[in-house]
Amino acid sequence: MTDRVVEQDSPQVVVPGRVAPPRGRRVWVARLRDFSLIPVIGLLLLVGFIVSPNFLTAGNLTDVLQQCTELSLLVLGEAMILIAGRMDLSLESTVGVAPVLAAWLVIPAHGGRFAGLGVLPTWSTVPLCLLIGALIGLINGLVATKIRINAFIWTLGMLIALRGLQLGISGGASIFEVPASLRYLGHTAWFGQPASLWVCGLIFLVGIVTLGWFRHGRSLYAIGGNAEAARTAGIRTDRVLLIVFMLASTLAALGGILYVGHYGSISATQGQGWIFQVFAAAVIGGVSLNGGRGSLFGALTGVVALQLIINVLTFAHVPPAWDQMVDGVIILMALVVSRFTSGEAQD
Amino acid sequence: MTDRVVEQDSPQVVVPGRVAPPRGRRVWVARLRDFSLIPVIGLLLLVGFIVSPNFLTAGNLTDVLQQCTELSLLVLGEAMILIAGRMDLSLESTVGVAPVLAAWLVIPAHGGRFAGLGVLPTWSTVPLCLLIGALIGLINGLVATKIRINAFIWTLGMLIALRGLQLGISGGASIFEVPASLRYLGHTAWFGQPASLWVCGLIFLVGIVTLGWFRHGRSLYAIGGNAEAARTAGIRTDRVLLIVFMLASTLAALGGILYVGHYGSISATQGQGWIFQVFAAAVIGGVSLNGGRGSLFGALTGVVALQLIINVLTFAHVPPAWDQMVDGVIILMALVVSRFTSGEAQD
Amino acid sequence: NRGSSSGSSAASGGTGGGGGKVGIDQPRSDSDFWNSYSKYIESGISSTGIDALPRTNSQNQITQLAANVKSLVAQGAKAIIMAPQDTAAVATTLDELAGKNIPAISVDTRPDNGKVYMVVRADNKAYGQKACKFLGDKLQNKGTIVEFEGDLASINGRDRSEAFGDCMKQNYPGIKVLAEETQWKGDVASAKLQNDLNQGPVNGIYMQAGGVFLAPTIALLQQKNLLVPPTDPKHIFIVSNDGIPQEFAAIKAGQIDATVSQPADLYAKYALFYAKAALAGQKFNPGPTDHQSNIITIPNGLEDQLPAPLVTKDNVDDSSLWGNQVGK
Amino acid sequence: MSADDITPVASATGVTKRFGATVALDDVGLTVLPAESHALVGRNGAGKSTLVSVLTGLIRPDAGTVRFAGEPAPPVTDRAAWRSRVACVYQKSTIIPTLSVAENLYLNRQDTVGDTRGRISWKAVHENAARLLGNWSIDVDPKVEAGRLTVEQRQTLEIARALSFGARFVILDEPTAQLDGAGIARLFERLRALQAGGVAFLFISHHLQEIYEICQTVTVYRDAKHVLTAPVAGLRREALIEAMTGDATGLRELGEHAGAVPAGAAELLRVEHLTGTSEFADVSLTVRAGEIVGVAGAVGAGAVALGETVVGLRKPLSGTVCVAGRPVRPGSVPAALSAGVGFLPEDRHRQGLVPLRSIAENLTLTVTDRLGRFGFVSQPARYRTATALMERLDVKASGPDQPVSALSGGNQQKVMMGRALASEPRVLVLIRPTAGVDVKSKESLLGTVEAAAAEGRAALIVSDELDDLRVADRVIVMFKGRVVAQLPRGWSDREMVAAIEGLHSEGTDSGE
Ligand SMILES: Nc1ncnc2c1ncn2[C@@H]1O[C@H](COP(=O)(O)OP(=O)(O)OP(=O)(O)O)[C@@H](O)[C@H]1O
Ligand SMILES: Nc1ncnc2c1ncn2[C@@H]1O[C@H](COP(=O)(O)OP(=O)(O)OP(=O)(O)O)[C@@H](O)[C@H]1O
Ligand SMILES: [Mg+2]
Ligand SMILES: [Mg+2]
Repeated sequence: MTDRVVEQDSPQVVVPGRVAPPRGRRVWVARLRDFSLIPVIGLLLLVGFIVSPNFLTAGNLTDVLQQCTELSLLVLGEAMILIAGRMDLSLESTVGVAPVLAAWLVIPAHGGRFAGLGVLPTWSTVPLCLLIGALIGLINGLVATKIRINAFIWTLGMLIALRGLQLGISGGASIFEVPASLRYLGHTAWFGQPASLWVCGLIFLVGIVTLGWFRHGRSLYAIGGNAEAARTAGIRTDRVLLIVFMLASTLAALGGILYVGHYGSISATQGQGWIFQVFAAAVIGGVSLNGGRGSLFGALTGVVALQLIINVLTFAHVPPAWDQMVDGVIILMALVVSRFTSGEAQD
Repeated sequence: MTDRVVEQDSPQVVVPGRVAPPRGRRVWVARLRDFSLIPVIGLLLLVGFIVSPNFLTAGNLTDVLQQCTELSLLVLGEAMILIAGRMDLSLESTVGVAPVLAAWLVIPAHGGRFAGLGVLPTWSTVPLCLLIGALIGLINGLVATKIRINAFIWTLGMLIALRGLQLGISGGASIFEVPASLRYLGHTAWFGQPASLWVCGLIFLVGIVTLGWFRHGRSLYAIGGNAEAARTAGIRTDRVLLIVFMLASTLAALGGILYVGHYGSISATQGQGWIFQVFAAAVIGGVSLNGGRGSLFGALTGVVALQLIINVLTFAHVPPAWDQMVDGVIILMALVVSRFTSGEAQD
Repeated sequence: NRGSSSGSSAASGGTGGGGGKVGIDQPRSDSDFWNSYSKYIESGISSTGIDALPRTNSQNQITQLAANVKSLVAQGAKAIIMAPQDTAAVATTLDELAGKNIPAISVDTRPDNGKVYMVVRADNKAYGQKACKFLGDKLQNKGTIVEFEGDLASINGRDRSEAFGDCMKQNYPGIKVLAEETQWKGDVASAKLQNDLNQGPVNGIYMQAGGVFLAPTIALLQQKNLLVPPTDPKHIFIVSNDGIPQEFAAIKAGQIDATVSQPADLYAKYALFYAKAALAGQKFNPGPTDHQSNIITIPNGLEDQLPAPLVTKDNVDDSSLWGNQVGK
Repeated sequence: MSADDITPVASATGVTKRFGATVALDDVGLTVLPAESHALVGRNGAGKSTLVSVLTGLIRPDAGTVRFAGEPAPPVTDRAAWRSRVACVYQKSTIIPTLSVAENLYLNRQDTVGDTRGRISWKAVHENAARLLGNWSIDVDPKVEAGRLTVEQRQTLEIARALSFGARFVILDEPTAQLDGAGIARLFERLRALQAGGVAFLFISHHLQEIYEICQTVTVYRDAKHVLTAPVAGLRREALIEAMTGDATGLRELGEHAGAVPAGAAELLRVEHLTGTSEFADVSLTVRAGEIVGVAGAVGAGAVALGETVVGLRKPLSGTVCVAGRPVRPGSVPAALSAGVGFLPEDRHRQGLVPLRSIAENLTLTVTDRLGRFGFVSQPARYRTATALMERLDVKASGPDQPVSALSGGNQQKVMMGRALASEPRVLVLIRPTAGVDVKSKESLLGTVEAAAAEGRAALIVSDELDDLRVADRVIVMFKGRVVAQLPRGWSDREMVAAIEGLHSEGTDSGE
């Protein structure tokens, strides 16, 4: 973005009156940013506990976590894209369209309520779905890096077009007769806990480690911080961005798969409206919209905090007519708080 | 990848040795940007004419323009904010919440289906509605300039919270019994044409002249182009931004008033989902998401082009299941085209 | 049955015997219809003395519905009333409830899969058919009808569209139907109607949701001077769907001709009735009921098909219609 | 100074300004007399630009007062009043790239041009702008977007704008950093003319010879404190440098190592018939181990483009680049890096630093693959590497963890040099390595280059700063995209300037 370069002279937070704190402190502050939601989560648990005795139970907390799983994969993808200095709004449509397209290619044309093409074997549904996700990411990535259209507006267009594609193929109906393999992950349990929890946990672990300690992961921060500098330092920025877009969309497709298992069918509205939550979670989790800052751990705490807020609100019995408002106000408050804990002035 | 440095378009990347472009040509290109949709609109009119003999009639074209009016006011506001280098997503909620709040304050508590507070006289509904719009803009502006939270994420939160406020007050119902004054503008006709057309025309005229030929209007471009530099040139950037946010929200409230008159009630979903259209219209109309570039005339052609696309699609009888997809794909194509006519590489 | 379940109340689950809390989820708070429903539920709770947990709102999202049901169960609900807007994706939630022997009553929609104790809904196909018959007869099998469909993603909308379309094709082949998808949005409907009017005369309109389409349609027709009495050949016959008070007012004013009353009051009344019955362990059989409806068997349970009367100028003052009781 | 009775055009007394824990100005003062050219010098971070912000009303000092012509300064909110008293060319560009050149010239006063009532007359704006641009011999259409100007043209535009206000006091913060010799000469000519008309200047530069050329008085700041104010005429260069650095050792003469490159030294960089897209054509050169070769050229000569092509930032039309005998894939930075090229880009802000990240991360950005296996980046290894580089380059910072944006300009430039050296390259390509860096830092940076050459590396310095070129064993001079001369060590300034300006006749080409 144009003004980003201009501001590079005072990249820092030109809040007059700030200066680099002495050694050590600074690291601590940077860390603080990633952990700033931990006390908030603690507070939410406490409020929940006060509000209802049924809140602080293993069962409810597992449920809350499982409800996070699908969204968290999108947040993970979006956080990577944001750290690399771009955006992707179309993830919310990918959640729905990837499973629908995969099912359409696999389900036979006759016999069910939903007439697919049946051109591919049933076992291929899951890989197909992920592949479609990757393909969508490839398109977005190519447009962002080669044609160089602003990712925000392009992916906004993709959001509409992909949702339209899903509507067109499914006729707007939820698809119930999906191959069992598509349902497996979101449905089954491993070691007494939902498999989706294990899967997301593992993916986040890999993500956190990669972005924290591996060369390719670190390069996202360099690209988001100053793409031109990253390029002169020999980072293949376009290639990395392409891969990040593809990964994020693939994760969104995986989120779609978990959703299908979790709720039993490919819902016609699967993912619709999620992008608001995705951005809110990433930002209150400390990921900067200007790129170059944030961590996947922070993003994870963002998702969990948002889901806990909703859960606590349910237990607190906010009148139905007002709960969207309360939800919005709490997000706004979280933004203000995270503005000050991160100390980053945003333009 | 490698040719990015030499890429002509990013203004920062100035390579010594590159000679300034020949006189004249460039100016022409800049103009082109503002008028680039005119041929597209011509093409749409032609296609419409071929598709149906009823398309190119004064009646239909007036209808198309009237359907643009409410949206066009939002686009005008958004274009100003974008030119000044910010964003406001909450405009779409202001369209609904401002009339609802105004009606709530005015309509008496008893007698109708919708119980208001009735604390203010009926004549005040319209001014009140505009005032509420201005107030919302004030909040957004203050947050953007003083607390300095990224406008995108903040107004995303506001979008949710304001929509929630509307739901809470209206109970989710459309409000039918609105004061006649609230309905007047969107409903009446002046000199044989809908009043809303005259109003919007006038506002756009004022806007185009202000942004083109007045210092205060020009300062938006300076702020969007390089806020720091604008400040050194003596422009009160924060104040200007504040005013722009307030103006945009007031225009959105006015759009809400036109809507109420046009469609006869305060709809529960008034404005919902519009922000996509607003951004699409502004961007294909040549307004840069990076700030500092674009014109209100261009934005206006953007709205008209979008509405014409929808109109032509209706006349062409695209199957309902596919029209959202077709709509999305056309927007994407428009983005690609405007990327090349504007010649601006976007990051 | 899910491997993972909310364990907190599994132990306390069991065959509901006589009493217990009822959990009620409201599908959305942004429509006239559902807000009326919500009011009837409220008054129904106090008049029947049902022990209801505070209601939740799933904002038209299945994920939210699933989460709400879990929290209701965690709070000790022994019966659940819901109105799943996504009839396919609710299956797992229903399975879970079945696993805990918690009966589920589904209002307005019929879940595709998963056990339900009772579906309480009006027959959406009948809505479409009634509107079709009314319009077809009035237009005498000729002319053009614009149909405002809802959202493709809405099953009730699809049911109405299908029934209306099939009926028209079979019984009134002389009538041309322009089906317009509107995403339940008034401005979209208005714009499309405007286009259709520009393409030639329109003789009838079927709108699938009065709450959304009524005001924009009347406003547009007024602007175009098309709001004329039935005696005028330019008159457009309008059938709406919902049965809200504003539609009744419009019928009385001669602005529209009929509406199909979607019984919000009966939805609430019988949802609570069946919840109570479920807690008492009552069983129902298919067949006619004492309240002019019919219970039919569906693959995953039973469905009580409530009557949905067609309201015209002749019966618009009938005080038994729910729309006439609002605000009284 | 015997001017006690003259009212100064501007004076600052007791000015203190803190940024958090940093004291940027500590009780400093400055007095500029009418028609005086007053130099302000000091090392990077001494507080010069901060004083400029105070003097132009951009920031309010924590303590102290500013007066113009004896009157107290207006409140900081009244920008118009400030602008009527002082005009300024800021160190940071204040050109708005998306607006036309004409509008930039009359920014926020467009409606004062021509006789219009509140409305802007674009015709008048364009006409007046064309006239002004003509005066400054900036040959561009005033309607062109300013973002399309070259860096030099933009700098000239800033200067033209500042001088067009008709203010009696003008501040120029490092105006010459982006200009080539001819541009500087033009600027000085104009300054002298204005000065003769009674305009006073505050002039900031890291090029001390410029101070001697046009200033009468010099003020030195060091570590946010005022050190000295004296007439330029009586002040020896050594004394000035000592005042700036607080160190009596003075500067080492550059280019003194002068050990001739051994005849048998391996040829590490060979460029053959390299032709850029439009910037330069058919350039061939070689650099041997231990050799430093300078490439000089004015703005537009294609020297920078040549450097960027060698490191893969640009793709050439034709020609080859070989490192240690092996051809490098053209147009690929990673290929150049792995072939053993270290690179210091022209603009550290745009192409070099990742401002949010730590010094350590910036220093090791190009060598992450060496800090651990399988892409793993070992933090201890990163710290070790970074600490070693910081010591070697004498980077002043609180530690490798500090964000690089918190460093002063000179230290940031050292980090860039460290990044170029981190990969232990065989060939160093440095583009304007000492831009905006103070004299002391410049010396130490160039010293590093000499040390690297002494270790057996080859270095290519692309620059038009004579000081940079002094360390080179020979200098290749480019003009309008072609090599026009080669000067061995020992050239005189005049000779070099003439060559850079294209006055060197073909015949004097003094190759080996
Ligand atoms: N936004 C709205 N405002 C007013 N009334 C609405 C709105 N949306 C729907 N309705 C009315 O409420 C009734 C039920 O609403 P609902 O949203 O459940 O539609 P539906 O077609 O039943 O959807 P689904 O199939 O998802 O259940 C519909 O008959 C419609 O007339
Ligand atoms: N906005 C700011 N926030 C925090 N610190 C600042 C800010 N502006 C300047 N500083 C600090 O104040 C000190 C003085 O900076 P200043 O820019 O005045 O130096 P300078 O003498 O102009 O240096 P140079 O020669 O590199 O231009 C530096 O340590 C700098 O880091
Ligand atoms: Mg429904
Ligand atoms: Mg400075």
